[in-house]
Amino acid sequence: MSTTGSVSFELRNNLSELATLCEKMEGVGQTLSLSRRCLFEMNLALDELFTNIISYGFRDQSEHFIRVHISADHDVLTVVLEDDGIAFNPIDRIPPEVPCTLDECKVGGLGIHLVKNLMDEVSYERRAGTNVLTLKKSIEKS
Amino acid sequence: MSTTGSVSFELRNNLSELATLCEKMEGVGQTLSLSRRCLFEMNLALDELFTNIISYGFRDQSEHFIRVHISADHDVLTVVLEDDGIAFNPIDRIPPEVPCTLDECKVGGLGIHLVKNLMDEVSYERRAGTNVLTLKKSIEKS
Amino acid sequence: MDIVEVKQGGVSTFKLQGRLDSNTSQSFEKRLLDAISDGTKNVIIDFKELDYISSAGLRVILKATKTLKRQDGKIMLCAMQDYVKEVFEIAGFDSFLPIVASLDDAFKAF
Amino acid sequence: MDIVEVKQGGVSTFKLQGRLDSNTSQSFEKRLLDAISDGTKNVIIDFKELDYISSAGLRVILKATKTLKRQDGKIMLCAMQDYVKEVFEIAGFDSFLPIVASLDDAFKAF
Ligand SMILES: Nc1ncnc2c1ncn2[C@@H]1O[C@H](COP(=O)(O)OP(=O)(O)O)[C@@H](O)[C@H]1O
Ligand SMILES: Nc1ncnc2c1ncn2[C@@H]1O[C@H](COP(=O)(O)OP(=O)(O)O)[C@@H](O)[C@H]1O
Repeated sequence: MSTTGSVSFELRNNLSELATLCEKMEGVGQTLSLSRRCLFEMNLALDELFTNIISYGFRDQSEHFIRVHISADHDVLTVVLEDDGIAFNPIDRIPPEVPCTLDECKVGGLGIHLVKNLMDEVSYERRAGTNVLTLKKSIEKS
Repeated sequence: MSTTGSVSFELRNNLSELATLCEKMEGVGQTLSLSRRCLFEMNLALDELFTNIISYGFRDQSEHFIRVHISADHDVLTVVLEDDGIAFNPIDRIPPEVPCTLDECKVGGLGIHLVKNLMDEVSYERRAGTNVLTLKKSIEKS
Repeated sequence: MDIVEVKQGGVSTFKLQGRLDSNTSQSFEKRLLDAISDGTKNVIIDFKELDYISSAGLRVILKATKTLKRQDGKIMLCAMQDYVKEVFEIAGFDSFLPIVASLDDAFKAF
Repeated sequence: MDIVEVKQGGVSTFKLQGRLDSNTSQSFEKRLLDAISDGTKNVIIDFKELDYISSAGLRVILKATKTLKRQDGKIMLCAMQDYVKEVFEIAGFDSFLPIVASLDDAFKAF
């Protein structure tokens, strides 16, 4: 007997909203009985993408909203992130060389690499001025 | 900016499932940022109805599933409870006399009274052998 | 649910912690009725750390109150969260059950 | 995030508690680099009570490791939750950063 459901909310483009994201994800995790590891991996992927959107997505100083839609069905968790920042497809990024030595290892450039590795599926679409990123991950129950 | 969402799950007709219900509701409360009072009132109403279905709804000894569907939209929380127990419309029950003196006060008969008072709206339908009870409550944000 | 029972100056205080629901009300009922049949006449129930009560919990308190009254005893309830108090009000129990703000106030009533 | 810093036998241990993310990584970076510029050469980072790390946290640890190496220092990481360790593995940091099971094991390495 699986729990199905979905939730949608918006976050302002401010790093303080990471706490809101984390709080809501904890609620989702509890409702869906997600394992700690699964919840952690979801949180991490969303954190990286959200932080990137805030850091690189906007050229003006105005307030923007990042829309988050999470749904659970048939043991698959799907997250859709929508932002009206500059067009950016993270899938196109060339991954950093892994593993590397300390000297080769550059500071930074790990966020998207983590996202791709933690999620089972990542797809991108630019739709009417909006970046639409869809993440899929199979749910391990705790 | 409100959070919208919905979740569906099933509970077995066993009192131990009250803990599952409570756990899932806590998750919902956290995701929707419900106030403690609002979450408490939702939990109490669902507890009373769920306990009644288990106690009075089934004449056989087999396992039954009680379906719970919760949705939040436009600051209204809607909960639909479905069970395949004997037809029972709680709205028809005559409420106990309140307030009463200690001597007049009968032990029992408070569950449905609490539900009606804690929810803004309660409606009942018998649909193809299933009791469908719909509860509505406006969400106070914490 | 945890129940801490303290006897002091002829008064038995039951401090409730956690959830008083259909899974836990029976053990509370037994503790209360045992104390009363052991001769306790004055009872305080301290709700300070009680997070949750359902009609199963109300039922136990009503039963104990009726039993105590038959033996000329007295019950005081104290330190309820506002939403727990609301449950007593909806049930109409506040019209015959004394509910006070603090444990101190409850003691003073005896 | 809370950071508890302990100096003992020429080794500075940083016990991390809570979340190491983009909101908290800067204060941790400052603490680490301050200790190194004060002459600390041997550093242990104890992850036992760390619940969360993001790439912002990895970045700080990489920077500190590079700085320490230039000064012939040494860093040891210990007691990670399995899912925190996974992050280091995906990043490939486990190929040049020593990650051991316990604080004891970390001390023994100096
Ligand atoms: N939403 C975005 N909009 C524009 N550019 C982005 C966005 N997200 C990431 N980038 C670019 O991709 C790069 C790699 O991102 P990431 O892998 O998260 O590592 P880091 O943020 O540490 O550089 C960033 O440095 C940035 O140039
Ligand atoms: N799901 C149900 N199916 C059949 N009868 C029910 C159901 N729920 C409640 N009832 C009947 O309604 C009565 C009142 O219920 P309630 O107000 O919860 O108080 P209590 O359970 O203490 O009697 C019950 O005693 C029972 O006879």
